Amino acid sequence: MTYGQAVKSAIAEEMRRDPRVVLMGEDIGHHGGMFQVTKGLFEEFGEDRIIDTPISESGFIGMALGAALTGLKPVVEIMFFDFSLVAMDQILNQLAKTTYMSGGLSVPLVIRTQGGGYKGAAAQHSQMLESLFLHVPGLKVVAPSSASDAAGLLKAAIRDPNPVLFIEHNQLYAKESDIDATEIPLGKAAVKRSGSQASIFSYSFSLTLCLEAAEQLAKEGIDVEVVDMRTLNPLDFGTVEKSVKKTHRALIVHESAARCGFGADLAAQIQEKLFDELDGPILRVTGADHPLPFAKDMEFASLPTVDKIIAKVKEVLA
Amino acid sequence: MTYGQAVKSAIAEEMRRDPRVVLMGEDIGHHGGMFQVTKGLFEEFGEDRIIDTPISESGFIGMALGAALTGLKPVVEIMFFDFSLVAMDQILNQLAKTTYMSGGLSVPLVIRTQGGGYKGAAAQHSQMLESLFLHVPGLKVVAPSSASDAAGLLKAAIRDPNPVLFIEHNQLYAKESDIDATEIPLGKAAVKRSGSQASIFSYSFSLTLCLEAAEQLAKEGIDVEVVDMRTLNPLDFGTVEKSVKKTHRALIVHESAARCGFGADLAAQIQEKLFDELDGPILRVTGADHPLPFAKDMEFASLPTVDKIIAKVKEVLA
Amino acid sequence: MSARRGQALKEPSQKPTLDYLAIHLNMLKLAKFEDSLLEYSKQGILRGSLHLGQGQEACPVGACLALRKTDNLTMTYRGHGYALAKGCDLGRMAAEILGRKDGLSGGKGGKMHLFDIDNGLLGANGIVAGGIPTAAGAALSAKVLKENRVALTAFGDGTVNQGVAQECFNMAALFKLPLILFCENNLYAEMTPLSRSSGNTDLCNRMAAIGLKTIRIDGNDPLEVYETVAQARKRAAVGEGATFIEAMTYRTSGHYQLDPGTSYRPKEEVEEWRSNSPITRFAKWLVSSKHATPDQIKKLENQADKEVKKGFEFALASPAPDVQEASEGVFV
Amino acid sequence: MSARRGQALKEPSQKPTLDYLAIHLNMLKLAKFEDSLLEYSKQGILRGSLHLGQGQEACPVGACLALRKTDNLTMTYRGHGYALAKGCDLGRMAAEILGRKDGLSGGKGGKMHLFDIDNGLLGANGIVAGGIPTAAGAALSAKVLKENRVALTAFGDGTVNQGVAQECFNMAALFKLPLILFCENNLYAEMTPLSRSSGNTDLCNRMAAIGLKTIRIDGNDPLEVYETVAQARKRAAVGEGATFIEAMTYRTSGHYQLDPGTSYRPKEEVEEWRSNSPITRFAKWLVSSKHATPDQIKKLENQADKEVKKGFEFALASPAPDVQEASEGVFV
Ligand SMILES: Cc1ncc(C[n+]2csc(CCOP(=O)(O)OP(=O)(O)O)c2C)c(N)n1
Ligand SMILES: Cc1ncc(C[n+]2csc(CCOP(=O)(O)OP(=O)(O)O)c2C)c(N)n1
Ligand SMILES: [Mg+2]
Ligand SMILES: [Mg+2]
Repeated sequence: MTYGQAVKSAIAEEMRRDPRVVLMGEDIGHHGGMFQVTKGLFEEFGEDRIIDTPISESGFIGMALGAALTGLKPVVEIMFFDFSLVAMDQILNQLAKTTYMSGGLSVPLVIRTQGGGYKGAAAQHSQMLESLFLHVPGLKVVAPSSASDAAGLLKAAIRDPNPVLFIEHNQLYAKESDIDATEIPLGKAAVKRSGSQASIFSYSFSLTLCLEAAEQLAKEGIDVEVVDMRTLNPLDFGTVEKSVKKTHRALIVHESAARCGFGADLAAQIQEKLFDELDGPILRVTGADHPLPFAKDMEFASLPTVDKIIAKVKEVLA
Repeated sequence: MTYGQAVKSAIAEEMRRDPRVVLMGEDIGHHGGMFQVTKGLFEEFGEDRIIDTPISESGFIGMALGAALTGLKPVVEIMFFDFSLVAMDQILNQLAKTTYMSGGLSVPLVIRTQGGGYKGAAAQHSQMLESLFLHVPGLKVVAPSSASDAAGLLKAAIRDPNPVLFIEHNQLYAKESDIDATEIPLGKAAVKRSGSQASIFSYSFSLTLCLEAAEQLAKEGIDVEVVDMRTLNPLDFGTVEKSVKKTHRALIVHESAARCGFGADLAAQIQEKLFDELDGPILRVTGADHPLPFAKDMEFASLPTVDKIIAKVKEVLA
Repeated sequence: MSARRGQALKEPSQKPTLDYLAIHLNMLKLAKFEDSLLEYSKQGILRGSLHLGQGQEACPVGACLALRKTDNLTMTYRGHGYALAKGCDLGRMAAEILGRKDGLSGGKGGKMHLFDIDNGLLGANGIVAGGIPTAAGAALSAKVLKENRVALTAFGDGTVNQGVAQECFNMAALFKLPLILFCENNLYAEMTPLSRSSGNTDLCNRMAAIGLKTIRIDGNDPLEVYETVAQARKRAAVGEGATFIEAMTYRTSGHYQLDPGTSYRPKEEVEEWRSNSPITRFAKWLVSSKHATPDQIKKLENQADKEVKKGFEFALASPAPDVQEASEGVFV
Repeated sequence: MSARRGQALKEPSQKPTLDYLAIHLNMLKLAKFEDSLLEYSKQGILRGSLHLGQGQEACPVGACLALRKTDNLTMTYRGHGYALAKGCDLGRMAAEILGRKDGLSGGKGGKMHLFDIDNGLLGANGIVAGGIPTAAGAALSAKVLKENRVALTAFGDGTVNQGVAQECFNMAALFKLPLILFCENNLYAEMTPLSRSSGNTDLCNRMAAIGLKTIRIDGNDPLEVYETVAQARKRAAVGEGATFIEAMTYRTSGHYQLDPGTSYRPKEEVEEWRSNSPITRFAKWLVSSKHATPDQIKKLENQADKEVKKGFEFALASPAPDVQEASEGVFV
């Protein structure tokens, strides 16, 4: 099953299981979604539960909050991660804060979106913006790298009584893997490759690049561990700690920009809590600190690649 | 002169100097601003240059971009930093990216705002959100801690051919200091107190707490250096490096949340580039990773205080 | 702007079995509640800025009277009246506003964030228009779940210019949501008069073109407010969709506690509205129409006083929240 | 929706000295330019998604003809036509879209971000409604600086429901901005018909209530588009404010290159509009009204072909940008 199909099957299963689950978004119903992820659901669940909206992200995401407070479990789609910026007040000032400000109301909703570059979509259709949603507290943030994680984590996200931002990656939609029907709890990282010389922490599409890099490094006799963070908030620092205590060297890889990014955050936490375990600085391979250029070579120069990861691992080991 | 007056005098001087400088914002003209920072300017410059707007931040910030591309130098006010979230697409997808995407157009505009807690304004009227604007590239970001820095940096910001986010702090408006008429270049940190045992990096209101903490620590015989970052992008890493090479111990203090915040970013950079200079982990005192609570004790428990800084310095030195 | 200010009140057209004295009592309680807030603010016991609804008491009291307990509501920083009128416990509200442990949100929310789900209250809001989508979403869930429930969101005249408000107005029309868009047009947004915020100052006209049913009413008459909201509720409940109500009113105080509210408004305007404030006018009408004696009015005032005092006593007796709770409760 | 589709074109009411053949040539160039883009996309030479304006050529060509070089313009991802018609060099545009060094932005912007300040072009945009404020701001600066300059922003029917669009519409009315709000109503936003996006499908009616002058026109008639925009420009330039133009049109292709555009639109509807596409219709009219011979039309087609080919030759000859330039140019 592909990653895209895995997302759909998780949604469908949850919708069958729980009549309170509804979908909202642009062209997700009649059309089945710009990436066909929700294709066929409209036919199965009808227009009461699959709500095509106008191009009013701020409005309909805020509506999802109101619906979540009054009996529904909305799964809302933002077509491109970049478009989340038109709805930041509703996401960060409203739905991320409601539980806390209200003294404990449950806000069971999921925002699904997809991001990522490598496709010639330039500066406004390629961004991975997860770090913005990690900085302002109040959302769980999930970014799966495989079909099976996508399915398992999305189920958990829909069942969670809290607002979850669920980040899919454009380059992963066609990726195949076996999936089983079980829910994967939020907040648990997964060691996707065990290794001894250095730890790579990553997630989403970048994680797959790390695995490829690890393969190639293995051929050179370099043995690295690859940890898929999967859930970015809450952070599974326990798994990070275990890995660092084993390898004493760390690399963090993500597609989003470096400054105030997830990698900066994790590096800061690792050195803070595990300073004496480190044999060298924690390094990063990240997206560049400039808008994403359109032309292909420039674009790839601005994003993580297998080659860059390999080179950086060698630096980490130097 | 107070910090608030310093901001006004810098605006007034630049408006006199350059007829292309205009102001836009809510109740900034006829009323003189919610914090009276622009009081009197309407009388001097008239309604052509001081434009009171409807409550349409996204719209008028975007208009400032268009105006900046066509001959004006708008200085736009967002009344509370929290409200910037309603305008994120215009700020981060549009004006931060225009220079790059266009292959070099100049976007001479300043967004002025004010943030900060310690005043019982709770979760939606207290946030310091600078890290969001550091993560998505394309803005210069300035956060002065004194009247004289405010005046000097604001002049530089208005003269800069790039978009600048200028962050004032509510708790600083009444703070007095002498100011001189000179511009302070963007991108330069300032050592506000020289010391030898540890370096504290901070900015905005938190910086003043650090200076107070340093005073008190001095009485206990602990000698710390306090560096005011002032401009958060571009980052003056040179000054950071010099200080760390001197003290070998670092603390970062800011009011915004820890995760993916400025401190995480700076800590990651310091350990990356100066690993061998460090005698211990870089620690942080930051705002808490939850929405700001309203009740006073809870609020202060969620924000940097002099006591917390003193305690953390001792940890850094331990 | 044809606010029917100053007009004599009339007996409501369809005589519902309304308890006029209770209406007056509710307005009095609200006014006295806010008087107390102002006093505590002056004394430094209440922290932060305070946005009073003085002069606008008929809106929340009339509107909430037409709603059921299960109906949902969102409002703004100027929304104490809605919370009270919707049935919120006065003491717990006061406790929240004073940052106490027994507050509605245990002191975490504060006065701009009053929640009380048991009474359908989905939050006051610090962001202009921030709560409109929440109410629209509650209306959506009522529709999807086929529950006999509507939602009302109260907001100001300046708020219609915030993008998200317009997005929701359109979706309210498009989806025929069981929603009441209750605009308290007090003629100013902070210090900005309507003529400097809206290209068309006829807000009903502007909203009708989105596809909403609209009606402009005297927002200082609790009976007219009640009747209008009751009608709108009926429409909403039977699937006829959303109504935009433009309630003409005026805040007799400033935008917030430090604003005298005089520098940007003509003195005569303020005076005129003040002399026609909902409470004054309704009291006069109660007496002149023989619904109450002056003595009864006096008694209501005393009763309001007493209830408000009792509420604040409760609040002041409540301890500060445990500091360690600050870091809890981001997630349930 | 009274699109005057299918109607026979009439001689323009006030005969301006228009070069009809040039208008046709411009539409042809645009169509052929987009044909080439589609071809390069199919061949994998052009990366990313591609939003064509096929069937809507009369809008950009007619509108830009009424503008001056110094007038400002913003448009959308579907905005190749505006760039070309506003005077952008075809070769440099093609180079940008193919990601080459000689592109308008040196290959950094790409097809959704066409800028050409020398021709007043302040950007295409990837965000729905994202460029509307930019144009409004250019109009504001013209007003403040008292320059004889207007701004036009082109956008689609679905875009009016994005909050920031409404914010700007209101400010355009309120500030009487020299702005032309040019809505290409092609009846669909992606796959969503107007009836599922706007509570009131009469967009002119909706926008008039904001305080804008509005007019609905046949957006497939370049002459009517020209005349309307020319009128709006005149109003704007003399301080009479903004005009909302609803140009009824239709994209005969899909939303983007991978969308056949058929699953969500009735076949007859597509067919009908296709047979009345601006180019077909205008060519017929040119001949029937004796403004051109069939032979002249043929020649124009050849000329368009040649110019477009030349442009793409230039673009394809241009090298890829230097990779190290990627990290430069965030600031000037
Ligand atoms: C997004 C946003 N922008 C600005 C503000 C500051 N602000 C608070 S109240 C207000 C005026 C609102 O006016 P109106 O809608 O008429 O309501 P009223 O206060 O008159 O009841 C403004 C601008 C805010 N809270 N949120
Ligand atoms: C904020 C935002 N939301 C969603 C999208 C995705 N999107 C791209 S085009 C489009 C439809 C726009 O429709 P319309 O305004 O009618 O213009 P048309 O494409 O028909 O020319 C949508 C929803 C986007 N680019 N930006
Ligand atoms: Mg008002
Ligand atoms: Mg359209």
